[in-house]
Amino acid sequence: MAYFPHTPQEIREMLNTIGVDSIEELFSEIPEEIRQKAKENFKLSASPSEIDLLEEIKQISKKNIGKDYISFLGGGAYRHYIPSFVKLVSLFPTFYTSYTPYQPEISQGVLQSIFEYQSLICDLTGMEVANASLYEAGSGIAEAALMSVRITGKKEVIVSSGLNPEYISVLKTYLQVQNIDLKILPLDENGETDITALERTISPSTSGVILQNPNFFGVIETKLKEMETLIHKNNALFILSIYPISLGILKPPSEYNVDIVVGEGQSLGIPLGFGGPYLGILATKKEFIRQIPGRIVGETIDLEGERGFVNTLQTREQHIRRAKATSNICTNEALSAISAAVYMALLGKKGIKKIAEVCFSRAHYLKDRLQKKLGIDFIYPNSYFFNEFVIKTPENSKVFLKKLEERKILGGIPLSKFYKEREKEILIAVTERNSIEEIDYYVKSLKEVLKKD
Amino acid sequence: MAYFPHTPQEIREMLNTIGVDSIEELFSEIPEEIRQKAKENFKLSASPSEIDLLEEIKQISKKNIGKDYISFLGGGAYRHYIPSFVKLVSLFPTFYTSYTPYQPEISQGVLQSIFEYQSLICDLTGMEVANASLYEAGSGIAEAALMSVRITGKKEVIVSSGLNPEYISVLKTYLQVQNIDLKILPLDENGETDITALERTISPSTSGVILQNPNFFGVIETKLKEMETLIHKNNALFILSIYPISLGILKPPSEYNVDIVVGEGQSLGIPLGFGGPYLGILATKKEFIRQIPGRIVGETIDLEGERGFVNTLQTREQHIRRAKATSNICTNEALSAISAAVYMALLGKKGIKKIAEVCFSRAHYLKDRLQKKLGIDFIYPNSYFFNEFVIKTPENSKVFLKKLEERKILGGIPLSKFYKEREKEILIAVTERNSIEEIDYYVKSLKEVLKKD
Amino acid sequence: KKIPLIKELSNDDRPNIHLPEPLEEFSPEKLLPKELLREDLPLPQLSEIEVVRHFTNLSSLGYGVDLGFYPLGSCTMKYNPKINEEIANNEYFTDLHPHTPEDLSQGALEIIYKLGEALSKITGMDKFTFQPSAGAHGELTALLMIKAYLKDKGEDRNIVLVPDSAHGTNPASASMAGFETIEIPSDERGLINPNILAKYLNKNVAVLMLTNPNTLGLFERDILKIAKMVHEEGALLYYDGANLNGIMGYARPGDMGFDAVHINLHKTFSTPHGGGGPGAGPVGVKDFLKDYLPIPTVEFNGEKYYLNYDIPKTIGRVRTFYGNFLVMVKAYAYIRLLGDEGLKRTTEMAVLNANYLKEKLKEYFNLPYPSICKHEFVLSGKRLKEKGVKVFDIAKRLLDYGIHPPTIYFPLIVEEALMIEPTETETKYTLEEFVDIIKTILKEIDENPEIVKNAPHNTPVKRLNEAYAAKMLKVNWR
Amino acid sequence: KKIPLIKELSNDDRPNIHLPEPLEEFSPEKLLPKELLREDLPLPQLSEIEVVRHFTNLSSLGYGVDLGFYPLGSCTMKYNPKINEEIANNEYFTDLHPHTPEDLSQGALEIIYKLGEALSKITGMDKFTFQPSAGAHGELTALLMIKAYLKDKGEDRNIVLVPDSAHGTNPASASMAGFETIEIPSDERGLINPNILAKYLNKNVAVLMLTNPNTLGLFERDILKIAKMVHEEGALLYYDGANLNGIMGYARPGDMGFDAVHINLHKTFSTPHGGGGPGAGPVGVKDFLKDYLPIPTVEFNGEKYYLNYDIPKTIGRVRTFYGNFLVMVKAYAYIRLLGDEGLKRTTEMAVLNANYLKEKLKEYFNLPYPSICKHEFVLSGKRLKEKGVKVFDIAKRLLDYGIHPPTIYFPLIVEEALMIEPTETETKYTLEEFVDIIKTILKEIDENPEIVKNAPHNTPVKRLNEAYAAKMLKVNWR
Repeated sequence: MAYFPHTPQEIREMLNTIGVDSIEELFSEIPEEIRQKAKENFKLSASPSEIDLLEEIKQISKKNIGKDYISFLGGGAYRHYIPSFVKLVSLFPTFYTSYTPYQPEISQGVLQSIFEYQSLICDLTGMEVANASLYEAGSGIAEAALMSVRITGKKEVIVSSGLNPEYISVLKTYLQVQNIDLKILPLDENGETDITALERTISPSTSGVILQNPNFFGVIETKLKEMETLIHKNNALFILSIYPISLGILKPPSEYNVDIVVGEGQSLGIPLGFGGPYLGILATKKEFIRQIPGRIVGETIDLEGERGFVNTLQTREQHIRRAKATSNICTNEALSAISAAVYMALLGKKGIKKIAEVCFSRAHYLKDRLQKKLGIDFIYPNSYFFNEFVIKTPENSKVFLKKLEERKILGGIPLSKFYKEREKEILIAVTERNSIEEIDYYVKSLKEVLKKD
Repeated sequence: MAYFPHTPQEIREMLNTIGVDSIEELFSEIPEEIRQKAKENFKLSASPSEIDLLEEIKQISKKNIGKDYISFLGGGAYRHYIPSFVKLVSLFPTFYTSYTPYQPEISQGVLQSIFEYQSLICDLTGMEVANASLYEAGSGIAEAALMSVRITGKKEVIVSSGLNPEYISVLKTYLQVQNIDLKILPLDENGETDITALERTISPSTSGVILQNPNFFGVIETKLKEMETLIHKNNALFILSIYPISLGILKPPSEYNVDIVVGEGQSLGIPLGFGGPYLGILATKKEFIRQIPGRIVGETIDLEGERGFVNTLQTREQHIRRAKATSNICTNEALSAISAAVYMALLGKKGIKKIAEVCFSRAHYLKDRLQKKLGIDFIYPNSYFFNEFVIKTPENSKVFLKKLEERKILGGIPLSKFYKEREKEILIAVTERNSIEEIDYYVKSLKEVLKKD
Repeated sequence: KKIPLIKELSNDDRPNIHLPEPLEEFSPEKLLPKELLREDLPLPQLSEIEVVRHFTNLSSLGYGVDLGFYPLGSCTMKYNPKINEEIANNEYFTDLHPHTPEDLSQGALEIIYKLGEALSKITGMDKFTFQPSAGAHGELTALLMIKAYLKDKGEDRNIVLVPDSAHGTNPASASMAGFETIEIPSDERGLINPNILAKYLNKNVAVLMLTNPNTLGLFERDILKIAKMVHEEGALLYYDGANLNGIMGYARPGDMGFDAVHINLHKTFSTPHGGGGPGAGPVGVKDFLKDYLPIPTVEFNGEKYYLNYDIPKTIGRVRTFYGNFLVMVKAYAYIRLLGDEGLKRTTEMAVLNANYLKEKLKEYFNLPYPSICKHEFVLSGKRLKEKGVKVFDIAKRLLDYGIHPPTIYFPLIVEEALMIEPTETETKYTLEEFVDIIKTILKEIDENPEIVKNAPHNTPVKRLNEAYAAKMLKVNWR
Repeated sequence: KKIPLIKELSNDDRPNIHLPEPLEEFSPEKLLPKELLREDLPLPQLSEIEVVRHFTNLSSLGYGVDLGFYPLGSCTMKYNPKINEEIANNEYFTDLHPHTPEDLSQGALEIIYKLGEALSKITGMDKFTFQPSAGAHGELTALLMIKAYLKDKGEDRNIVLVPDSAHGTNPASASMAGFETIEIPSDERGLINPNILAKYLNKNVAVLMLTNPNTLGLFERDILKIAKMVHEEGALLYYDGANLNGIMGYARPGDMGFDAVHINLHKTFSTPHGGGGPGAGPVGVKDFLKDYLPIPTVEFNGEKYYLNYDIPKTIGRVRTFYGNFLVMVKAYAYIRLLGDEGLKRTTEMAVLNANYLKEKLKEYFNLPYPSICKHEFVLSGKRLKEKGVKVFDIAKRLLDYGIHPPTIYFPLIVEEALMIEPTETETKYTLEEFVDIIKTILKEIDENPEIVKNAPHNTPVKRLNEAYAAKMLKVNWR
């Protein structure tokens, strides 16, 4: 087979050198009982030719017919435009076929790219340091929460119910086993985190407070400054989950004196890919650098004084510090981080701002049409939003969405998926990949669906 | 716009350095009348965003619905499997974004790859030298014919009507202006080149005789040896057009003492691409090397005696020899040649043989089914063939094929496209990309179509 | 040729790629209060050609499996078949939103489901989750499940046992799962010895985490006895799947008595490692742990595939969505292409290559554990210390010869360790070339040790000062 | 690191990629006589990993626009937008058989048709054929049409006039089309002088082939007069489109009086050159030549696109099928993306860059033609000869600085010519860096000429012996 280069003769020669008679003999120390069971049960269907395999999996892929629908799905993963070069870079052999850069002298391509990724994330968020990536936002937020616990020495985390419900679920999983209290704040009538609830809940025992902006319901939090004051008054850390593209126009976390920024980096040039691989962003203040989980690339010099890059502060990491490491993370999402760096470099300050403006303006155009043409009810009509908002449906949202699916539209995410009580609400996202024609078609289709009822 | 990096300030500085006031001034020597006409008439539709452009052209591409049909089209372009790495190589930046290797010291990648391409073509055909590519087979055959004229000093070319009719058309175009006689041989009842006709036609004035094997009707020529004797007896050159994949099993041209091998290299890992870019193969005997058109890469040594590769015998070429060059060819199909080299290296001797066997055996399986199950008439029932054959249709072949198209089958090429008299014949090709299921479906569909009539 | 930082090339007035224009009427300036908007976005601005050249040139400073030998122990840096990239790079996978309704994403669900079935066959486990994004994430996930399971049984065991040769992720994951770690010393064979283990087993032990073959490349031959002892004590046995490449077709973790396993798809199943990720660390468990799997799992009801959120005892989620799906596609393609015979052959050739290389190299180093190895082996370079040379220096000198060095200084129990994993995809010629280079370097050490101690010399940068980096902490270009 | 030949790695017993199996029952051995079958197929046999590493390593020995500056005069080595690759790399284009019925390949026909429309607007010509596969092929095609046209008119003109600065393809194509070539000397301005031209024009002249701007980068400012003279003599005017990048939006060949043009899509329209091809050389003609176009042309009847084979006076075919279609897709995408404004800007920036670089470099060389240039300019290095250094040496030394040299020794009318075309996609910084490197090299010539004369030193191989290659004629690995 293709991936085993040896000829029969070479195999014989090698066995001779080793001093055994057969390949089987190389496995003789494995107890017979184990080998026998493997022999009997290790069965997979016969291997097809490359041609048949390509065809077989292509046929399976075509069952993902939703890919061809006009989509208004968001909720933590967004359909953004990915420039061609971003895709090409992820096929550069030295990037995708290399391991973690344990040998920096032959890994400067990966290392400098990640250093630039870290720097670009700092530029975008206003923070001082970023790590070389976490898996994705959900586990990233859990890491940030644990980091706040390590830094403050306290064991109570407060989270807004504006946080993506999947992230909250991950947070619960991670914190529970550490006996860290998790308190959840309600939203106010505008869909913003209820600041009076925060005031009631927070105390000097609080290690960190986690907010999301724009929050899961698309709402832009307007009292971040006030909440920051509350948080820091209690010597807790302010953790904010962000949507990187929104920072093309929204005030950066640093201006709210956020301590740890986390976020899903998928919007920065990473394909939707049915949920992964994505990219966990984590950025913070320099004072917390020794509590950062995962890899960090730093600048240094070589023997001749030339600039170079290495993994640094490795004593925080599992392969050195083992049980006392800041995290167990080892394999991260380096290639996604490189993609994000290429994306940010290609779009640049003008491009990311423009993408953000296009998302914003088309989402508001849609909302305007829904409001003025169809009289749709909005759940948070008076809130500010970036590119996502919640509407009320006249019937069960899943039934309603099915009707749109008949028109080849993925009309939004039914919030009942996460909140039983929100069974007539859908979350609608608009990006620059939704053309005006698509948006108009959506409005037209919604109108038809509403009329029918 | 994206591809002009200058800032407005840089442009001002540059204009200052040049000593002009405006960009317009750089064009002042162009007569006003010309500039005015350009201003009025140089109009193209406004440029879309990258996102819209991708979508726009994707929509256009989808109109090529034939791509999704089960295809039995051949006739000079074949649907062969292309291993993924072949495609990746054509995106290696130093391969696809470089010019012709005029500076060999920084072009060893391209040069060695092409040297290997030449060598692999020699291995496949049995010939001694190959050039670094021509555009495609049609013009390649014309170049071979001209080469035979240069070598023999005679001006009469004989071609079998078994040659692809498009190649014959190109040949006519090229030879006519050189006042070279072109004589065409008929086929015998088995679809082979009529050897008695050759005997009658050939004379000491003949410069070259062009045959194709398997010929356009899929027929394997069985009297190549006899024809070779005739050709060489008349001091003419024997030119043979080949289908590279068929050489996985068929006797190589060298064994028939062919003088110039030409052929369409598309089957060696080049996509169908609606007809191009393809790859013109030309291989010959070493004694004719100085009459070869186009580029040749040769081995040499550098100042330190290390092996390296350069374009050689450049004095044959247009940039040196101008009007007296062996051809006007300059830009060729280097990247296609590299793809072909990667393809041949990846498949290797076992793989190319196997692909040839699969094509052969599935084509014969189809013929067997058509014969035994449907009683189809074959035009050349007693001939040998590789993977292509001609059947008789009960009605006008285009009408007949339409019925198959309704079943999402491209059933073959209607020969009336090239030969008015063959209005009830279609040429059917089978490759390794036609699965047995596809072939069975074809038989079933043909059966239905036949029944209906 | 030095490559500048993007920032150093930036100019705010550089042009931008062709993007759509926002709708004036609905601009953020008009619709949002000024205090929500940022004033400046201090990102660099470059033209497309500059960005393309920057990253293209950067890529030329690197190394990868596609360029040469990469015997990095414990990392299974085998060749990544290109067909997998083509298969995964399909818009019906890459452009599929994770919230697409189940009916409209049946293909993706089918791949996940079928990959689970295949991994179950390969490992002898009963059910898999694909949420974990990497091996360490899988470890954590499994430990959380075990913890929940024990808690359900009313047990409050807080100890995780690991061998002293274990991967660093094992204790780190144990900590994250709220356990304490205790290390068990390996015996003189380099193995877990049931007699030693016995001293560590007690009612506080929740789980024993093992890699088998272990990080010395040795098969834990007492595994059945170990499993029995662990289970009799009421603890569970966990399989760190990093070394699965050494036993496929010959031993299945499930048959050895393991209760939970994780698998590194980016190691055994040949999805490329991407300079540090993404990988994927699916976790497989025996039936009795199924009820603790993270939500959602992918199920098949005979007609369609669906996401099952109804797992009452679930530990919850360990990440958003369903895992690193595109990595799964590649692993699935790889497994389909090889089939059981191919996977077994994978292991055979990996073990053959490791033993051959061990045989060829053993005379030049100390070989602390001389028995037949599986897919990797560990040498000690301690005898070189007297010449003032460390394995670190040898590693750096290997770079000059265009080869990626083995893992060094791991496992921790071997002094001056060189951990070598050639993988099954390497030719005999490559192995022998490696041996020759090692011999050359050893000769250099005798004749001209400075050339080794100051290596590398032919790399884009010379030996880098890691301590200086940690001191400067310049981790961003500002 | 030396890279062996594939052949040197080969072993007949190496495994093969996973291919389908032939049907035993229908094997060639059973169904063909033995004398038709080959006994041995002497191709190499390698494993996949070896092939991948071989070509990946080979690719690291090269250079390209994506790596750096490539001021190769007359070649227009501009940046190739990556979006074009993505657009062309679409299965509905790549996997479309050229014999697909018209109804089922409307998308491909539409692209060809619309590209023709766009090129007509850009050049001021009336109709295009896309069969020619490269510029030289386009020249030949056009000359064949002109020949047929003249023959129809009963004229047997056999002379093609070209300037002495013309591309070598011009006379070579003329020969292939059965013409004789006569060279017209350029005047002291580097231009075709109507007074000189007059001496060459007569009833035997079929066509004057011009590049405008010419290969010196100068616009033929007397072009209207030239056109008038040529046409009055009954001859035709042909436009070699290699330099179209210097005039878009400012001058159209059709408006200048040209009767036929070819365009190098791989130059002006930014399709990558692929290390020597594929390119595409579509030919556009004025109405009176339309009837001679090769068959088939692509037409639109208001409802659908179709292939027109019904051109009674056609010269026939110049190649199989319809041309280098995938190259056309990229050119079409490029033109759509830039629009008229972008293409005009292309020319403006190309001309700005050329003049800027000329201004910066002129003091270091002879500048035989000092007027404002278009997209390129030519310097002479003749004053360096007294130092024993040729422009050849400078070119080789530029390689050491990681830059592709300009075209040298062309055009032939300039002694020790350096023909420099920076293109519009280069930054000011890159141009200035180039000037600095040139200055450094000139300083080296004064201080240490040997380093220049023996250059290059930092390349994968040292200066290669071209004469030796021509003598050995080892053109195959046997």
